[in-house]
Amino acid sequence: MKVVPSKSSEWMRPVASQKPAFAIIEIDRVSQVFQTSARKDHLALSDISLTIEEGAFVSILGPSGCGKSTLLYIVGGFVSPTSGAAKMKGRAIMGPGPDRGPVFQEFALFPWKTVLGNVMYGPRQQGVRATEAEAQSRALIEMVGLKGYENFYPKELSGGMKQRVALARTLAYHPEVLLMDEPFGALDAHTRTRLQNDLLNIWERDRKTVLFVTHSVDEAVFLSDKVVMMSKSPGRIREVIDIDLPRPRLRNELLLDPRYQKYVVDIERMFDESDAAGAPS
Amino acid sequence: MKVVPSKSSEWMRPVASQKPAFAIIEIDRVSQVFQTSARKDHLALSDISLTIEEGAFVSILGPSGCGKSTLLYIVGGFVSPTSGAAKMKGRAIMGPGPDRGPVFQEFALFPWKTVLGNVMYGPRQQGVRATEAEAQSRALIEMVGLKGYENFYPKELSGGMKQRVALARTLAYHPEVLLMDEPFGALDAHTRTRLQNDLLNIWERDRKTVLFVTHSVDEAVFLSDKVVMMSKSPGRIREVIDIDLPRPRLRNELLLDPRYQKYVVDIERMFDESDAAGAPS
Amino acid sequence: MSRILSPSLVVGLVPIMLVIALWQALVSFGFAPAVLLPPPGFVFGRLLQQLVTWTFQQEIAATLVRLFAGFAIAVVLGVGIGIAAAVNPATNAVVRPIVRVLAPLPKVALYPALLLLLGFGHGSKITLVAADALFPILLSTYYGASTVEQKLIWSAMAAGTPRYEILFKVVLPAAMPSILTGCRIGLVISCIVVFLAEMITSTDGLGHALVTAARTFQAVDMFVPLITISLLGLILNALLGALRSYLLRGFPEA
Amino acid sequence: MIAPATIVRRAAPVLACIGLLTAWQLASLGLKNDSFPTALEAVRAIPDILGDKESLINILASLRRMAIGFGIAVLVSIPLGLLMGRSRAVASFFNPLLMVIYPVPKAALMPIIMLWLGVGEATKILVIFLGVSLPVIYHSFEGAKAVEEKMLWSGAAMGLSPWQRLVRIVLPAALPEILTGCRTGLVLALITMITSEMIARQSGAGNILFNALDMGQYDTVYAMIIIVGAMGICLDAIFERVRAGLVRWSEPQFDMPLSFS
Amino acid sequence: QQTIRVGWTIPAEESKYWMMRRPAEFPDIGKTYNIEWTQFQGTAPMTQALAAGALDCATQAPLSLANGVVGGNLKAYIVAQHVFEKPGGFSVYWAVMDDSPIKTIADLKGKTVGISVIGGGTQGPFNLLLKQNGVDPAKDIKLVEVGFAVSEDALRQGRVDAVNMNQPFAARAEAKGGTRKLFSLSQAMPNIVHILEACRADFVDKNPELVKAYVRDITSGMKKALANREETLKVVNEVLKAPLPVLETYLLKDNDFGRDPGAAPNFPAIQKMLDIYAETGMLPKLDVAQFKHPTIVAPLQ
Ligand SMILES: Nc1ncnc2c1ncn2[C@@H]1O[C@H](COP(=O)(O)OP(=O)(O)OP(=O)(O)O)[C@@H](O)[C@H]1O
Ligand SMILES: Nc1ncnc2c1ncn2[C@@H]1O[C@H](COP(=O)(O)OP(=O)(O)OP(=O)(O)O)[C@@H](O)[C@H]1O
Ligand SMILES: [Mg+2]
Ligand SMILES: [Mg+2]
Repeated sequence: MKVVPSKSSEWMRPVASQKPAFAIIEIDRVSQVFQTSARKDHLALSDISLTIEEGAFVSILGPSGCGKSTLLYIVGGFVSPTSGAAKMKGRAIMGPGPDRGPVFQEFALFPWKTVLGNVMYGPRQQGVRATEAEAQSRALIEMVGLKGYENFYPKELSGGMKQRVALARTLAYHPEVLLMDEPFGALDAHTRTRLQNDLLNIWERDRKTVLFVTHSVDEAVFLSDKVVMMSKSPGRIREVIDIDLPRPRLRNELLLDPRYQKYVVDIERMFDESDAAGAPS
Repeated sequence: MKVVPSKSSEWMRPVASQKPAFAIIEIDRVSQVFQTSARKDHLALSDISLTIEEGAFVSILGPSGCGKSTLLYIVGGFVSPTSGAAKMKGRAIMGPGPDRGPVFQEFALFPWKTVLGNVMYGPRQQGVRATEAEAQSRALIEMVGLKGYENFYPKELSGGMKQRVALARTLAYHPEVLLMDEPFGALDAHTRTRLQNDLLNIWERDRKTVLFVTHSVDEAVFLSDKVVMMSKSPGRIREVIDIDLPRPRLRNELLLDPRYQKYVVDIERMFDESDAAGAPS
Repeated sequence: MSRILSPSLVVGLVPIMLVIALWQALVSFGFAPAVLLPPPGFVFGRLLQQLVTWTFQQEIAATLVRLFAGFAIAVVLGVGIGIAAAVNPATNAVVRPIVRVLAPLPKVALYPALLLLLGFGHGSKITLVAADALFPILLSTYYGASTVEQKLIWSAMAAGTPRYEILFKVVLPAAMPSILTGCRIGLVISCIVVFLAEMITSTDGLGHALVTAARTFQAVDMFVPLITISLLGLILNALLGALRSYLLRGFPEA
Repeated sequence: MIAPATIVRRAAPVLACIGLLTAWQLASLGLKNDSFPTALEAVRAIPDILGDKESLINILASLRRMAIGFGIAVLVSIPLGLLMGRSRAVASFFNPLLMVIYPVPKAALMPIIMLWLGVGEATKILVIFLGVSLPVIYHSFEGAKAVEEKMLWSGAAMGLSPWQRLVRIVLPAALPEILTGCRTGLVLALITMITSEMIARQSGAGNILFNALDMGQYDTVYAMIIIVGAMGICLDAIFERVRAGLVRWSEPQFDMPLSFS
Repeated sequence: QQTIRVGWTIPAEESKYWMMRRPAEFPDIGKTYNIEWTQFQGTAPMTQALAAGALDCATQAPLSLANGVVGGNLKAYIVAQHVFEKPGGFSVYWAVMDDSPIKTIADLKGKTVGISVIGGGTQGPFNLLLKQNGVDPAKDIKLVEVGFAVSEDALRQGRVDAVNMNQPFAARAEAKGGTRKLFSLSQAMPNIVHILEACRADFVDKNPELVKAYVRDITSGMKKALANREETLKVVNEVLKAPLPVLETYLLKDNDFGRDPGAAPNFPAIQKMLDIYAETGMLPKLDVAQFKHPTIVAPLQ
C-alpha cells in the first residue's frame, strides 16, 4: 500500500454510523492508580468504560492531567490497568502490538536514527524491502512537510518537526488502530490543517480506527465520529457525544455549517460547567 | 512583590502605543547557521531585525521549524548568533540573566526537584527567604491549577502539568522580560483561557515585556500589541502587525469585535499566501 | 520499604546461596582439596568466632579506615575534577590529556615510592586506594556532566544562578546517576586495592591477616578475610542502593 | 591553515606530558630518593627496553592477553548489563552476586585459581576479564535503566520482540553510557594486564616491571610505567575515534556555557 | 618428550638461570624433556602452586616448604640446593644508620624494625637472636614489612630504625656508605640454607627419569655457573636485567652467599633450621628425612 499525499479530499465514503458497528476496542471499568514518590497513591483514571467501533474516529477531550495519555497507554498495552480490562477484538490486551500504533505526546523518536531512519524503522520491522520502505517513508516525510530533512537527527529538529516525524513513523507501518496523543499540538495552524486533511484521507482509505487525544474542540468536532469528554482528575468519562455531520467534511463548508458551530459551542460550554462544578483538586 | 492570582481583569492600563516607546530589546540583522551531523550548514535564521519596546507584548507566529525557538534562545543569551547582534537596554546580550526568563518548549524541569522545588528555585536563587519563597510559589502553583501536586516529581506529571510548572517556575522570579515558547501549547482550551488571563494580569501589573511564541492566531491577536509573522525556513520576518485593540481586553467582548475578527482573518490569509508562495523547502 | 525490598532480596540471595552450594560441592566431590578450599561451614563458623574477638575487630577497623578514607578522597577529587573538566574548556584542555596518561598506569608500581614518602601506616595505603579508585569515578562524572541537558543549565542561569553555583545546583544533581555508577565501580576497586596494599606490605588489616594465613596454609583463616570483604561488598551494595534510590528519586530510571 | 585554537588543542596532550614530566623531575630532585628516580633517568631507560627484542615480545604478549580479556569481557558484560537494566528480576539476581564476587582480591584467590586454570594465560586473562567487566556491566546496567520508556513502547508497538528491543533499542540508546564503561574498562585492562603478572609470570610487560621492582631497578620500573602510559594514550585515542563515530547523534548541541576563564 | 613445570624466582638461582638462558649447553633440555618456566613473586606462592598441582618443581625456602607440608598436605622431595650462608661469606644482616644510637641487639627495644617478610624464613633466626638478647620480638619492637628492594631507602629516610639487608642491595648500600651492620643471621646459625629446589613427591614417583634428568641439569648448571663467572654474570644480567657493574660488586665473590659445587642439599642444616622454627613456635617439629628421596638428589652426574 503506498501513501500518496494529497491536499484536498475528493473521495466519497458512507457515514460511519451506517456501517455495521463492530466493537474493535472495549474498555471495561478501567481504573489506574499510580504510586507517587511521596508514597501516596494517586488515582489517575476511575472506572472508565468505553467502546470503540471498527473504523471509528474517536476524539478524547479533557482538562490537562485528567488521564487521557494514561488511557491511551492502557489501550496500547504499555500499561496494564490497576483494575478493569481493555480488550481488542474481543481479546484482552496483554501488551503492545503492531495492530495499535501510538504517537506519543513526547514524540519518543530514536535519537540515533535520522528522520528517514526513524520513519523506515516500522516498515523494515514488518519485513518490507529496504527500497520499498524507503520510497514509502520518503513519501510520508514529504507529506508531513519535512522533505529535505531526511538526514537530520532528532536533536537537530524543532519541536513541531519532531512531532511530525513521530506521526510519520507511526503511519509508516499501517497499524489498524491509531492512538494519537495530541499529534498536532506543536504545529502551526496551517500545517495542522493540512495534516488533519491528510490524516482523514488515510483514515478513509485504509479504514483505520483512530483514538485521538486533542485539546482543540474545533479539531475534535471536525475530525470525529464521536467525542469523549473526560472530567478533571480522577479522570472519568463525563459525556460521549456523537458528531453527526456528513462526510466527507470540507473545512470551508463545515465552518459555515450551523450544526458544526453548535457542536463546538455546546462542548465548550460543557467544559466551563465542568470546571465550575469540580473544583481543582 | 507578591503574586496574587486573579481570574478576571478589572484593571486599567493606557494603550501600549501611547507610552513613550523605549526599545528594551533590539535584534539587529541576526542570522543563525547550525552545523548538522550531515556536515551541512543549515541556515535557521536569516537577517532578522526587530525592536521590542519596553512593556510590549509581542507574539511570534510562524510555520513549524521557521526558527522561532532559535530567536528566543538568542534573546535569552543562550546561543550567540552566527552574525548580527542582540541588545537589551542598549547593551549587547552576552549571556543569560535573571532579567530575561524563558519558558522552554520542552519545559526543562529539574527532574530531581518536586513541583514546589522547581518553582521555588528562582526566588531562592534571588535571595528571597525560604518561607516567603514558598508562600509565593504555592500561590503560583495554585494559580496554574496544580494545587495538591506540590510534592510530585516531574516524571509523575502529565505533559500539560509539566508545562504549567515550567510557566510557574519562570514567573516565580519576576524576570523583566518573559520569553515564552508555546507556553500554553499542551493545555486544554479552558485552562489555556484562564492562564491567558492570568498572564495578561501579571503583565499589566508588573509592566513586563513579553516575547511570546504561539501557533494560535487567536491567542496572538488576543494577547499582543504586536504580532511578528515569520516565513518558512530560513526564518525571516515577513510582516509585523500592530494590534490596535483597546485594553483591557475581555475575551467575550473581543470575540464579537469585528476588528479582532479582521486581524485574525487577515493573519490567517497571510499564512496561506506564504505557503503558496514559498514552496516547502 | 520492605514491600519493595523483600522479593528482590530473596531473588538476590538465591545466587549467593548457589555459590555457597557450589563451593560446598567442590569440596565434597573432591574437585579441590580441603587444604586449599575449606568447606564453607568451617569458614563461616570461624568467621563468627573471629568477629567477636578484639584483634579481628581491629583488623577490620584498620582496613575499613583505609578503605573509606581512600574512597572518600577519590570521590571528592573524581567528582570535582570530572565536573570541572566537563564544564570548563580550559580545565578540560589540561585535565583530559593528564587523565589519559595517568589513568592506565599500574598504581601498584608506585607503591614502594609511596611507602617511602608516606610511611608504612595508613597514609600510603589510603593514597594507593584513592589513586586507583579515582579514575573510574572521574571518567563517569565527566561523562555524566558533559551530557547534562543544556536547557536545564539555561533555566538555572536565567534564574540568576551564578556560574560556579550551577555546578552544584544543576550539573552535579543532573550527573548524579552517572556519578553513582562511577562510585560503585570505585568502591569495588577500593576494596580490591586496600587488600592488595595490605597484602604487599602491612602489619595489620584484613589483607595482612590473609597473607599470613596463606603463607602458613591456614586455609580457613585465609578465607575468613575473603568472606569478610565479600560481606562488606554486600552491605555496601545495599547502602549504595538505598543512597541511589534516595538521591535519584526524581529521575525516571530510579 | 590551522586555527590557533586547533594548534592549542593538538598540542595540549604534549604540553600535559611535558608538564607531568617536569613536575616529576622537580619532585624527585627534591626528594633525593633512590626508589623514586628522576624523570630523566626513567626516560633514558626507555630505549633500553624498547631496543630489546625480548622486552618487545614480552610487551606484545601482554597486549595480546589484554585484547583477549577485553574482548571477552565486553562481549559478556554488555548483554548482562543491559538485561540487568531492563529486568528487575535479573538485576536483583545478579547485583548482590556481583557485589560479593568483585571486591574479593584475585591475588588472594590465586591458589585456587591455579588449581583449575594453572599459572599460565588462562589465569591472567581471567583477571583482566574481571577488571574490564566491572565497569562495563555497571555502565550498561545504568545506561539500560535510563532508556526512555516510551522509546521501548514505540518499538514494541512496531512488533519488536523483547530480545529485539534489547538489541535494537536499548543497546543503541544506552551506547554512549556503555562506551563510557568500555573506556573505563580499557583503563582497567591496562592496569590489570600489568598486575595480573605480579605473583606469577612467564612473559609480559608486568614481568619486566616487577622484576625491575624486585631488583630495585627503579629507572626501568618508571620507564615501564611511562611506556604503559603511552600505550594508554594510543589506545584511548583509537577508542575515542571509534566512539565518536558511533555516538555522534548524542553529542550535546551547544557547548557548555560555564567557562570561568 | 615430557614437560616439567618449574617455578623460579630472583635473584639467586644461577644454575636454573643457566638452564633457561643457555639451554644449548645442556644436552637434554629441549630434546629428551622440556621445561615450562614460570616466575613467581617469592617462594610462598610457589608452595601454593605446588600444593595445587600447578607446578612440578619449584624453588623453595625451608620454611615455606615446611608450611606446605604442615598446612597444605604437600609431599615433596628436596632435590637440590641453591644458596646458603657459608662462614666468611654473605649473611643476611640487619643494618642501622652509622649515627644511630642502636649499638646492640638489646638497643632495639622500642624501635621500629624492618623485615622482608613477616613470618618469613628469616624470622625464625631473627626471633631467636632477639630472645637471646632479652628482647621479646612480639612486644618490645614494632615490626614492619620492608621488602629488600626498599630496605636501604627506608632506613635512610628514617622510616625504620633497623632493617634487613640482602644482596645485591647490601652491596649497593655499602658502596654508598653511611650504614652499619648491627647483627647478622649467622650469629644465630652459621650455615643457614636460603633456597633449595623441591619437587612434588607424586610427580617424582611417577616420572623418576624425568626428574633425574632435571636434577642432573641443575647440578651441571651449578658447575657451569661456578666455573665461568664471566658468562654467569652475563646470564644473570639477562635474567635480572640488573646492570653488570652492580652484579660485579658481589656476585660469586666473597661477599656473596655460598653455593655447593654439586648443588647438594645440606640436610643437617635444614634440620637445624626446622628445629629453630619449632623452637620459636613457627612450626611443629619436623623431620627432614621425609624430604629425602633415596636416589634423586643432587649431585647427579
Ligand atoms: N508515573 C506517574 N506517577 C504518578 N502519577 C502519575 C504518573 N503518570 C501520570 N500520573 C498522574 O496521572 C494523571 C493523568 O496523567 P496523564 O498524563 O494521563 O494526563 P493527560 O490527560 O494526558 O494530561 P495532559 O493533557 O496534560 O497531557 C496526572 O494527574 C498525573 O499526575
Ligand atoms: N542543533 C541544531 N542543528 C541543526 N539544525 C538545527 C538545530 N537546532 C535547530 N535546527 C534547525 O533550525 C530550524 C529552526 O528551529 P527552531 O527550533 O528554532 O524552530 P521553531 O520555529 O521553534 O519550530 P517549532 O514551531 O516547530 O518549534 C529548524 O529547521 C531546525 O531543523
Ligand atoms: Mg497527556
Ligand atoms: Mg520551537
